[in-house]
Amino acid sequence: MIVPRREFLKMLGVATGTLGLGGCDRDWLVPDRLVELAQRGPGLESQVPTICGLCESGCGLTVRLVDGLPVGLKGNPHHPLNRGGLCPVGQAGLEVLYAPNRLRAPQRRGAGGELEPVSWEDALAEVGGLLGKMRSEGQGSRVALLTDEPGRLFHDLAARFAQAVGSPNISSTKSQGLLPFTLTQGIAQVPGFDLDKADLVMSFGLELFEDGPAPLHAISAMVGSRQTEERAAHIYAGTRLSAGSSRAEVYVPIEPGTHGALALGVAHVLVREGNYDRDFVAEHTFGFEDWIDDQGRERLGFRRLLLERYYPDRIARICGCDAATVVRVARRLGEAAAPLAVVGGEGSQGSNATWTGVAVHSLNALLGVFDRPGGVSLPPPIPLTPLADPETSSLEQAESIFAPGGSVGAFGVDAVEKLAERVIDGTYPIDLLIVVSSNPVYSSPAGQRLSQAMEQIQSVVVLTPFLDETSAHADLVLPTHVFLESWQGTTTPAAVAFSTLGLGKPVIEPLFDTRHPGDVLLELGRAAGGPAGAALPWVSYPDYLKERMEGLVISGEGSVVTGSFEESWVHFLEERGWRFLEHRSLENFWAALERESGWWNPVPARGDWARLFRTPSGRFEFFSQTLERHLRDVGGMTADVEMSEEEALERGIAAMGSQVDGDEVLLPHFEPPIASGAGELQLLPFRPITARGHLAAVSPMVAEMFGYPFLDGWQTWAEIGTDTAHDLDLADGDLVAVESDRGSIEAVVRVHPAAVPRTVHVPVGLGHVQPGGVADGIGSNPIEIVEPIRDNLSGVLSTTSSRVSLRLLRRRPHGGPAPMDGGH
Amino acid sequence: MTRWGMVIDLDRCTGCGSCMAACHQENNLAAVGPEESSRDRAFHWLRVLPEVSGSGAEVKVRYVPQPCVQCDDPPCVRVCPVHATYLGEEGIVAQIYSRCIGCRYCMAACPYNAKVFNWYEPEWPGDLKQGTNPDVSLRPKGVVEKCTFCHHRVVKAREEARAAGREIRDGDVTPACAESCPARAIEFGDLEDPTSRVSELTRSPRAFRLHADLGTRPKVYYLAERD
Amino acid sequence: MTSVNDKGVSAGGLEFEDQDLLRSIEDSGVGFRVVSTLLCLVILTAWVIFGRQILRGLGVTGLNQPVAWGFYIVNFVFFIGISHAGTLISAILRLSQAEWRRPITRMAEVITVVVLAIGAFHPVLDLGRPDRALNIFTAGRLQSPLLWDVSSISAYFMASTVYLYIPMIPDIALLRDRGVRPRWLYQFLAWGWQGTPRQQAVLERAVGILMVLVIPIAISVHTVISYIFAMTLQPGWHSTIFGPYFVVGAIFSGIAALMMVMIVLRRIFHLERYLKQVHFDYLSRLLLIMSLLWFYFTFSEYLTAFFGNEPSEMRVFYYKVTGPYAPFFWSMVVANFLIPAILLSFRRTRTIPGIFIASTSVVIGMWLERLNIVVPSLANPRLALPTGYYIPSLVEWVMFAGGIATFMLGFVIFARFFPLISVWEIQEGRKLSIAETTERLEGYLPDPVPSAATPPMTEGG
Amino acid sequence: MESQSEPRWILGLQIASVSMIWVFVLSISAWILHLLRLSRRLHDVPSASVGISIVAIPVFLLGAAVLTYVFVGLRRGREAPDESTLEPEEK
Repeated sequence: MIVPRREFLKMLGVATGTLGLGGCDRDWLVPDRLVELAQRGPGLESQVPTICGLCESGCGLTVRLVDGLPVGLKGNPHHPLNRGGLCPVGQAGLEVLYAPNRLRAPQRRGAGGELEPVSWEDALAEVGGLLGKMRSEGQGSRVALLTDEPGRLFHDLAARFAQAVGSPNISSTKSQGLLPFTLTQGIAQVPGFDLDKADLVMSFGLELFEDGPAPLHAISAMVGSRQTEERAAHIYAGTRLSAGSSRAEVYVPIEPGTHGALALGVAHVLVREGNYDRDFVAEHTFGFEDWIDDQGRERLGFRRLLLERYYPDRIARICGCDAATVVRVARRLGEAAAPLAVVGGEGSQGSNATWTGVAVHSLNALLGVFDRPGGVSLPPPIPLTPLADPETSSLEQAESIFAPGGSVGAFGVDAVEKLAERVIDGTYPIDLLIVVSSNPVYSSPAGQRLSQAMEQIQSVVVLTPFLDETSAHADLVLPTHVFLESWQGTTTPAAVAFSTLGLGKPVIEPLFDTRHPGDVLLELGRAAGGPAGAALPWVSYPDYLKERMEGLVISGEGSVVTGSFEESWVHFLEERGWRFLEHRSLENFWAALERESGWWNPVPARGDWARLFRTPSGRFEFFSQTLERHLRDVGGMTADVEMSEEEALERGIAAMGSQVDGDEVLLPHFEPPIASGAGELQLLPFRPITARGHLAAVSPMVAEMFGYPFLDGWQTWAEIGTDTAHDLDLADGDLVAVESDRGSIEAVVRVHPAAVPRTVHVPVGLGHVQPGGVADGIGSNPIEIVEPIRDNLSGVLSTTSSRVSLRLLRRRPHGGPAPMDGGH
Repeated sequence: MTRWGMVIDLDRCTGCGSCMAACHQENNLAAVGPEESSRDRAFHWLRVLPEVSGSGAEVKVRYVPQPCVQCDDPPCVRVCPVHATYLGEEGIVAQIYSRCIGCRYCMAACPYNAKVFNWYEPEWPGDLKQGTNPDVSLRPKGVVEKCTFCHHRVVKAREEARAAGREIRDGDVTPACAESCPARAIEFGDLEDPTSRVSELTRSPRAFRLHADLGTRPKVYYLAERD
Repeated sequence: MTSVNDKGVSAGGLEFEDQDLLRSIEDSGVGFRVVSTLLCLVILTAWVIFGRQILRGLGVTGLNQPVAWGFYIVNFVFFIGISHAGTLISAILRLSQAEWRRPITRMAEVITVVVLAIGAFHPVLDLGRPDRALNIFTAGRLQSPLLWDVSSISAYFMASTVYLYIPMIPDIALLRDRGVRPRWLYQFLAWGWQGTPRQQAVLERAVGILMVLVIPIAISVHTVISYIFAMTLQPGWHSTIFGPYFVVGAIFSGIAALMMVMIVLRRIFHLERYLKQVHFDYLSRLLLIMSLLWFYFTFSEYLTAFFGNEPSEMRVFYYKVTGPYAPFFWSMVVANFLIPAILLSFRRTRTIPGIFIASTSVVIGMWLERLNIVVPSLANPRLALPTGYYIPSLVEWVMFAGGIATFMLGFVIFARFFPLISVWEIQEGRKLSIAETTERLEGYLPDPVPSAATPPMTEGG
Repeated sequence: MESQSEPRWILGLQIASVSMIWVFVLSISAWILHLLRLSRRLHDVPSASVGISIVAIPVFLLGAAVLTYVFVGLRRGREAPDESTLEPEEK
C-alpha cells in the first residue's frame, strides 16, 4: 500500500486517543484526575445506556465511554421512543456536560447583590431552617415550587416535598394543553396518538418532526421504523413551512389562529359527504344530532352547526385558503385507513387554543379513530408504587396560589403569571420560592412580571446547572448535575400511545460540587426536620426511584426493552405468558433496567370506554356538558343572587367572553383569535428543534447550527414570506427590529417562500443571559415582546397574539441571493 | 475489495438536522463562533441544503443532506499539488492533514463545495476538548478538511473483521450520520456487492446523483421524493 | 585608460555622449536613499503583517467559504501577467530587428525579472501552512496544474534573468572601465568583457539563441497559469479559450506597464533624448492592437457562456454582468477597451500624458479582469448554496502594497547600479544601424534593371 | 592593464557562480524526474503534466548551457590581439 495511506491512518489517529486531548493549553476545570485518565488511560471502551435529560421527551441514549470518560453519544436503538435516532440537541449532550459556564458550587447573593460561593451545608441548613420554621408556624403555604424537571417520578417527589412542608403551591411552568381533552373526553391527561400505525396524520400547527412532546418519536414512528412505501403521510396546516413539514403531502397555509376553523371546515365536508364513522358517532359520541335536554329544551347538535355555519366557502374566507383545498384535504382524510388529527405548536398557543383543540379533536371523533390501532387511546398506566400518605394531615391545606378561582371563568391558570400577579398585588404572600430545572423568566410571557415578583419574595432558591435569567434573581443558586451525571426517572411524554419508563443512571461522577435536584429536596426535607423529614424517608433519589419501581415488579406489566424496537416487541409478546421470568425480584428488575435503561408497555387496554370517556355522558362530548356545568358555576359566582340555570349559563358565557352565543359556545366552534398591538404583522414565536431543552444555548455546536435550515447559525431570525418581504421592501439577511407594543428585539430577516403573508416567525432558543456561556447575549428572545393575551378558557397565556412591525436597522452587509433562492 | 457508498432517501428525510450534529460530534468539528460564522467561516462536513422549486402556492422546499459525495473521479484529488488528498482504495476520498499545505486548490476545484478550511486554530471553549472523539484527530489551523465517510469506523471495522478472520464487508460500518438518523433515511454500505442494500437502492428509479453530468461519479446517491 | 579606446564602444572616449544614461549610477543623489528607505518601510510592514498571518492563520484575510481564493491569487496572476511585458516584447522586437527597440528592451527585461519574482511568491502568501511549502518538492504531484506553474515559472525566471544579464555585459564592462564603485561588483559581473570581435560574436549568438528560447516559454507560462482555473470544472473557469486569453491579457498588461515605467523613468532620469515620441507611438499602436484583441477574446468568452445558457454558468455570468460584480466588470471593460481605444486612436490624444493615462487604465483594468475571473466563479457554487461574497481585509491590501513597493524598489536598485537603457546597443545603433538598415531596405527593394554599366552594389541584406 | 589586473578571487567567484547555476539546473531537472516517477507510481493523470514538465528540463539545461557558453566564450575572447576592435564589416 502506498505511503500516504499510512499517514492517513496516522492522522485519523486510531491509535492516537491522546491526540484528541493532548496539548490542552487551558487550565482545566474538570478534575486533573480525569484529564490524567483521558491522556494516559489504557483506552478501554464501553457503551452505557442512559436517558437524555435535555428536553421533556427523555429519549434513550447510548454513551460511549473510554476509560470511563464519555466521548460520544448516540441514540439508544433499544429505546421505544427514539429507536436509535437522536436530535441535534441530544447530540450536544457532552458539550452541555463540559460547558465552560457550569456552576461549580452553591452561590448565595451577598449584601452587595453579588453572588458569593457558599458551602452546601450552609446553603441547605439555611433553606431547611427556613422551611422548618415556616412549617412549624403554619406558614407552609408561603412556600411555592416551580419545576419543569421532566417526568412524573420527579414531580411526585416534588409534590410530596411541598406537601411535607405544608405548601399547596407546586406547579410546572409549562401548560400541557389538557383542556380540550377534558372538555371532550373528560380526562385530565393528553391521550396517546398511535403514530406507529397511523397512515395519515393531519397536523394543525404542530411541527410533528420538530416540536411537540417527542418529535423524534414522531419521526421514528411515522418514518424511521417503517418501509419507505409504508411511511405515514402527513398534512400540515399552519402559517409556516418548517424543514419537517416540508415533507408534508399537503401544506395548507392559513391565517394565524384559524386552525380550528379549518378543522371544522374539514368536519363539514366529512359530514356532508357522509364520510365519517357513523357507528362510532352513534355509539360513543354525545351532541352530534340535535337533542332535547331534561328540561325539554331543543339543543343544537354538532351536525347542524357544522352544516349551517362551517361550509367550505366561509372557512376559505376565514383561513385565507381556497375551499377546494378544504374539500381535498377532507376527502383525503376520509379515505385514509388510519387517519389522525393532532394539534399543537402555534395551533395550541393562540388566544383560542382550547377551542382549536376541541375542534381538531372532534375530527378524531368523526373519523372514529378512538381506541383502535393507529388511533387515539390512553397509554396503559405505569404501575408505579403509590406513595403512602404522609402524616401531614395535621396541617389544614390552604388554597393553592395556582387555583383558578375568581370569576374569570377559566378552568386553569398560567402558573407563572398567577404567581407573579398574586405576589405583586399581595393577595397571596410567598416567602420562599423554589425553582427547579426551569427558567420561567426566559420562557414565559409573564417572565418580566415574575422577575419583579421575585424581588419581593424574601428568598428565592433556584436549582440549575447554569446561571440564567431566573437564577439572576435568586438569593441562593444551588448547582445541579447535568443529566449525564445524575439518576433520572422519566415517564412517557404526552401524546405517546404506549407507556414508557426510562431509568437513566449516571455515566460519569459529577465533575463539580453539584447535586441532583431530587437529593436536594430530600435533604431540604430532612433539614426542615420533624414530620417534613418523616414524609421524605428516602436516603437518596435513586433510593426513591427504586421504591417506586417496585410497583412495576409486583404488577408484572410491561417489560424491560431489549434489542431493537422490533425485537422488543417480539420479546414483549413472548413474555406475556411467563412474565415473571425476567423481573422476578426488584433487584433483578432494577439491574435489568440499569442495563437497558428503559421499560415499556405497548398494549393499551382496549374496549375500556369508561376509562377513555370520563364525561357525564360517558361518551365523547361534542356538546360539552363539562363546560356547561363549569360555566353555570362561574355564572353563579358572578352575583350572589339566586338565578336560573340559563341565566347562570348566560352570565358564565359572558364572563368567559365568547364571541358566539347559544349552544354553539358549548359545541366545537371557531373563536376568532385576538391579536393586540399596532403592527402590521402577526408575531408567531416557534421552537425549532435546535431550541429544545433550556440547556441548548450552552452548546457551541447547537448555536452554530441554530438556523441550519437556512445554513445559518448564532443568530435569531425573523422568517417572513416572499410577498411580505416584497411589501416591506426587506431582503434576506437584512437586520431588523421586531417591534411590539411591549418592546423590540433584533433579528435577521429570512425570506421563506412558503410563509403566510403578514406573519413573522421568530424562533425561541437564543437571546439568553448566561454569564460565561458561549451563547451569552447572542440573538434575542421573542417571548420578551409578546403581548400576554389570555386564553379565557384555559387561563393560559398565548404567545401568538401580538402584532408587530419590522423596522430596518441595517441592510444585508453583502450582496448575493439568500439560502432559500440560492442558485435559482 | 469493498467500495463504500451512501444512499440518502429524500422521501424519508425530515430535515431534522441530526446527521449534521452527529457528524460534528463524531468528527470533532469545533464551532467557529458567532463572528466567524457571520463571515461565512462556519463549516460542516455534512450540511442540510435547502432546495426551493416552484413558487407561490406551488412552492416546494426540500432539504438535501449533503456530505462529501466521495467521487470516484474526484476533481479535488487531481489538483492537489502535494498529494494531501487522494482516493483511497475503498473509494473514500481522504485528506492528510499533516501534509496539506493549505493552498485550497481542492476547495476551488470541488464542484460540491464539500471541503472546508481551518481559517484559525480550532477552539474548544471550557473543557469541550474533553468530549472529543479520540478516534478522530483534531485539525491544526490552515489545513483543508472534509467528510471521510467516518473512515475511522471503517478502520475499526476492518480490524474487527480481520480479528474474526474475514474480509470487511457490507454492513460492518455505519457512519455517524446514518447511525443518528431517526428516519433511517441514510443507508451506507458496499457498492461492489450487488446484493447489498445500497446497491439495491442505487438501482431504484428514484435514484439520482448530484451533478452526475460532471462525470465525477459520486458514490453518494439520492432517492427523490415519491409524491 | 582603457585598452579599447578609439571609435566605438570605448568608454573613456572623449566623444562619450551618453552621460545621461549613467547619471543615475555615477551620481545617485539623496533621492535614491530617501525613496529606497520609504519603499523598504512599506515592504517591511508587509512582511510583519505576513508574519502575523502565519501565526494567526489565514483568517486574517477576507477569505471564506466558498470564496477560498482572493487577492493573493488575483495578484499572483496579475503580476505574472505584467512580467510578460518585458522579455517577450524585447525578444519579439529583437527578432523582428525593429531598430526602435534599442532604448526599450532593457527596461522591459528588468520589469520581467522583478515582477516575476514578486508574482511567484504570491502563492506562498496564500498558503494556509507556508511552513509546509517545501512539501511541493518532497511530495509534489505533477498532475496538479500548480506544479506545472512551479516548473514553467522557474524556467521562465531563469531564462529571462539570463536574457537580462547577457545583453548587459558590455554595459557592465563600461561601468567597470569608468571605475564606478563598487568596483569588484562590475569586475565580477563583466566577465572580462573587452568588446573584442570574438566576444561580440559570442554575445550575439547567445542573445540570438535566448530570444528564440524565451518566446515559447513566456507564452507557456501564462497558458499554464490559466490552466490553474481552466482545468477545474467550475463555471466561468472551465474554458478552452483561457490559455490564449490569458496570454493576450498578459502581453496587454505587460505593454501598458512597460509604457508606464518608461514614462515615469523618462521623467525622473531626463531620458527625453532617448525615449522619444516615436517609441511611445509605436508601442501605443501595439497596445491598441492588444486592446482590440483582448476585447475580442473577452467578447467570445462571455458570448459562448451566455449563449450556452447553462444554469451554473449563467449564475456566474449574471453575477458579473448585473450582479454584485457589475461595477468591477464594467469598469474593467471601460478601462481595458474604451479608454485605450479612444485615447490611442487619435493622434491628438496619443500624447505622452494620453498614453500614460491609457496604460494606467489598462493596468488597472487587467487587475480587475483577474479579480473578475477569480472571485465570481468561487462565489457562485454549482449547488443551491447561498452566493458567497468577498471583501478583502486590510491585511490583503497591505500585502498588495508590499508587492508594488517591491516592484518599485527593484527598479530603483537596478537603476542605481545598472543603466536602464542599453548604452552599447544605443551606440551600436548610432555606429552601425543606419548603414545596416539602408542596406536591408535596399535588399527589400526590387533589383534595378541589370545593365552592363553598373554592377549590382550588394547581394541583398 | 585594467582587466588583466582583476584579482584572482573574482575569477574564482565567477567560476563558482557558473557552477552554481549548473547545480541549480541539474537539481531542478532531477526533481522533475522524481515527480515523473512519483506520478507513474500513483497512476496519476499523465499526458499534459508529463509533457509540460518534460519541456521544462531542456529549457533549464539550455539556459545553463548558454550561460556557460558565454562565460567560456568571453574568457577566450579576451586573449585577442591588442588591435582588436569592432569593425562594422565583421559579421
